[in-house]
Amino acid sequence: MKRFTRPRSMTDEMVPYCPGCGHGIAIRLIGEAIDELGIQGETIGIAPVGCAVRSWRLYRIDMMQAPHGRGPAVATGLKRALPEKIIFSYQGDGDSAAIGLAELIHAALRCEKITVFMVNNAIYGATGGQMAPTTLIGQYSTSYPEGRDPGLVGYPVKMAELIANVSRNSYSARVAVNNAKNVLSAKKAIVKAFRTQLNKLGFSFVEILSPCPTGWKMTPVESLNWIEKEMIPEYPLGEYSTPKNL
Amino acid sequence: MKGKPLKAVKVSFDPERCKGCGYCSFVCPKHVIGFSENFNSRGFHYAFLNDPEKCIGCGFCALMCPDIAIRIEVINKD
Amino acid sequence: MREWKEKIVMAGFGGQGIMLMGKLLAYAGMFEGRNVTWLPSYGPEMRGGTANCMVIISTGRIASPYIVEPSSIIVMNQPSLDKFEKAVKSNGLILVNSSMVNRAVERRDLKVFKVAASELAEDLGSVHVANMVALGAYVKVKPIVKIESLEKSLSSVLPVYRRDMLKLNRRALKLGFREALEVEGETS
Amino acid sequence: MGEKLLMTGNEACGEAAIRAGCRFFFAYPITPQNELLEYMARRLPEVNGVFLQSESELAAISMVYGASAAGKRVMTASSACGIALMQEGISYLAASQLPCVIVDVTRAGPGLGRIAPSQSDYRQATRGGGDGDYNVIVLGPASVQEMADLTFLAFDLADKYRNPVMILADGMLGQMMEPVILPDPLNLDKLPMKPWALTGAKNRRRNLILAAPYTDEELIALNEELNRKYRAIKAREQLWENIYMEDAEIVVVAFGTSSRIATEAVENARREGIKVGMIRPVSLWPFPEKAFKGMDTSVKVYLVVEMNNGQMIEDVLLSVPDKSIVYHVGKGGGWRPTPRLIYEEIIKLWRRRLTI
Repeated sequence: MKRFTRPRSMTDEMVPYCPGCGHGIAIRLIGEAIDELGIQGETIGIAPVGCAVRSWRLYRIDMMQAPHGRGPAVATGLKRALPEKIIFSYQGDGDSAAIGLAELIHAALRCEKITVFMVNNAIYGATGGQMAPTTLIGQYSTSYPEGRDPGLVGYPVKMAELIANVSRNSYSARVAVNNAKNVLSAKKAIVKAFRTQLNKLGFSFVEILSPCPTGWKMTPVESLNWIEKEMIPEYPLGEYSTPKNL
Repeated sequence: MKGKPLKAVKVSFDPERCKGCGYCSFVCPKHVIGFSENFNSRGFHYAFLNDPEKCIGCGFCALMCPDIAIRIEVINKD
Repeated sequence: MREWKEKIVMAGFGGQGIMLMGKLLAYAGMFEGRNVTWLPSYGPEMRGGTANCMVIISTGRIASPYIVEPSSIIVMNQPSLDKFEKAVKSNGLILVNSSMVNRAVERRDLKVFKVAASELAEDLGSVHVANMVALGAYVKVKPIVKIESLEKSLSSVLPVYRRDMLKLNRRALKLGFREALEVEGETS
Repeated sequence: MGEKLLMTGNEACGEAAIRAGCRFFFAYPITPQNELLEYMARRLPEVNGVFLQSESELAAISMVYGASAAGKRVMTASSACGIALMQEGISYLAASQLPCVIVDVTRAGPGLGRIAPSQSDYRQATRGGGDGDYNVIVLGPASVQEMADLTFLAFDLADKYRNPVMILADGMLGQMMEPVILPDPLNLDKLPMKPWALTGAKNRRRNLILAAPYTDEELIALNEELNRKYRAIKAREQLWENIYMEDAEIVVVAFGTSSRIATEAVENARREGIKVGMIRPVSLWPFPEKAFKGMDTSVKVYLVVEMNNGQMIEDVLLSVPDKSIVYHVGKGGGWRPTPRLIYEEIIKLWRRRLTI
C-alpha cells in the first residue's frame, strides 16, 4: 500500500516555485483533496495572475487562466454554465484582497457554489516583494522598505473573517502550512471547502498562510518560524464559518 | 515504543526535484535527514536520509515538502 | 400607388403616455404594411420634464428615423408647442391638446387642429387616456392609418399590466376621432 | 420565416441572441444599454438560460470568459465607458481564442460623457483597447432588422473563428423601433461541437484555456497563429452595402446611425440629378477594403460622415485608390448630423468636382 506519493490528479511537472515556497504545499494538498473526493474528472481549476498562475501546469484536470483578480468572476461564469462541476480558483493575496476584492466579495455575497483558495504570504511574490494588502505592520517590502506604516497605507486585511461575515452559509477558514500539524489541518479544511461545494451548500474559501522566503528575504526555515511568531498571532487560524449540514 | 518505527516504510527522496529548502530536516523529529555536498542538476544541495535505521516513518518530511520530492511507501502492514 | 412619407413628432410631459401613443401609431402603420420607425427621446430627460417621440410612416424606405422637420406634430402641453412649433415644415399640421395649451399657434402656414384631449379623457373616466383621444383625433384629420388598425393594435402595444384598460383606450380613440376640430383663421 | 414584429433594437438584439442559442448573459446596467439587459433578464429564464447582473463590467466580461470556456454561447452588453472596462477581458478572450458576443450600445464620450447616440467608440471597437496584438470582429448594424441579423451572425462568426465579436450600435439603434423579422431559433443540439471546452477531464486528456503560454517561443507561436486567423477573417468576412453606386461620382461613406441620416441626404441629392452614391461598411473590422478596390476611377471624391471627430476616416484613407480626395463631416460628443447638412456638403463637392 502506498502511503505518500504524488497525487494522481497532478502532473509529473517540477513544482515551478522558489525553494521553500508554500505554494507547492498548498497545491499538493488541493491535489490530494481532489484524489480523496474522487472528483478529478469533474473538477475545473482557475489559475489567475501572479505566482498562482503557474499552478495550471501541475494539475491533471481541465484548467484555465483568468485576468488578475477576476478568478471568482470567471469561476462564476463556469459554474453557471456547468452547475454540476466542481470549480475552484487558486489565487494569491494581491489577486484576492487587492485587485480582485470586488469579484471575490461579490461571488461570496451571491453564495456562488465555488471554492476560492487564497494563499496569504503577506507579500507580492511574483513581482518581487512589494507590499500586499496582507503585509503585516512594520513588515519590510520593496515598495515600503521602512516597513508597513498603517498611518500611510492602512492595516492588514483579514480575509477569512471578511468572507465569513458577508457570505451566508459559507465555509471560511484560515489555515497555515508552516508545520506538519498545520498542514494536516489545512488539508482537512480544503476537503471541507470542496464538500461545501459538492453538497451545493454555499461559497467556500480557505485562506492559507504560506511562506515566501524569497520575498521575505529569509531562509526557508526562518520563514516557517516567522509564520508561527508573527503571522499567526495577526491571522488566527480556524474556521470562521461552517455551513449548516456540512 | 520510542525510537521504533511506527510502520515498516520506505522513504525515498528524489534528488532532482529537491530544492534544498530544508523543511524536511527541520520538521524531522529524529533528525535523520541531511543534505548532500553534491549539487543536483539545478544547483541545489539535495536532501537525503542519512540514518535510515532511525527513521520512524512519521511522514512529516513528506507533508512539508513543497516540491513533492519525497515518497513514502509502507512495505508491509503491521 | 402614390408614394408618401409622414413624419410625426408627439410631445408632452412625462406620464402622458407619449411613448405609447407613438408605438400604437407605428404598430398600426406596420399592420397596414407600411414601413415605420419609432424613436423615443430617452434617458434622464424622460423622467419628469418633457417627453417626445418621433414616428415615421412611409410607403417607401425610411432613411433617417430622426426627424428634423416634422410634417405633423401632436402637442399635449404648452412647453411642447413652444419647443416644436418652429420646426414643423411648411404646410404641415399641428394637433393641439387644447385642455393643456392656452395660447394660439403662431405659424400661419400650417393646418391647425385641436381636441380637448385631457378633458374628454376625464369625462371618459381617466385622464390617462388623453393620449388616445389625441391619437384618434390625429388619424381623423390625417388618415395615414385606419382607426380600426389602431384599435386592433392596442392589445399588442398596451403593457400586460394595463390590459384591463383596453376598452377604455378603444373608447378614447373613437371619441377623439369624433371630436377633432379644425381651427380656422385663429390669430395670435 | 417568422412574422413581422415591432421591436426596439435592444430587444431585437437580445431575442436574436437567444434564437442563436445564447443561454448566458452577464452584464452591468448602463444607459442606453439597459433595455437589452432587462430583456435578457426577462427572457433567459423562460428558455432555461442564465441571466446574471454582475458587480461591474470587469466581472461581467470575466463571467463571459468562464462560460465561453465551458463551451456555451454567451453574450454581454455595455456602453462606451463600460466597454472600456471590459477591454481587459476582451484581450484575454482573444488570446485564449474564446468565442463570445459583446454589444456596445455606444454613448458619447470621452470619460463618462453623456447618453446621446454617438460613434465615438469606433476606434475602441476596431482597434481594441486591450493589450497585445489582437483583433475583434466588429459589426455595425444600421437598422433594427440588422440588430437582429448581425447579432445572429455574430454568434456564428465567433464560433467559426473562436474570437470575440462586437456589435457596435448606439443609443438610437438600441432605442428605436422598427418592424423586424427574426431569424428562426437554432436547435441547441446542432450548435458547433467544441472539443476544446472545459467540461471536466473525465475519460480524456485535460483541456487547457490559456491566455499566457509558458515560454516566449510559445507566445510568439500563438501570436503567429492569431495573425493567420485575422488574415483569413480579413479575406473572407468583409461586409458592406452599396447604395446608388452604379454611376456615382461622389461617394459618401458612413456606417450605423450616421448612414441612415446620410442615406436621406443622398436620396435628396439624387432627386436633383447629382451622381452621388454611398458605401455603408457593415463589418467595421475587417474594414470592407474590397468595396473600394477596383472602384471606377471616375470616383475621386469621398465624403466620410461620422458622429465623431474622425475615426473611420483612417480606414477609408487606407482603402481608397491613389489620388482620391477624402473629406470628413463629423463631430464627437453626441452631435448628430442632419440630412440637410450632409446634402449641402454633397452639393458643395458636386460643384467643385470639375476643378478637383
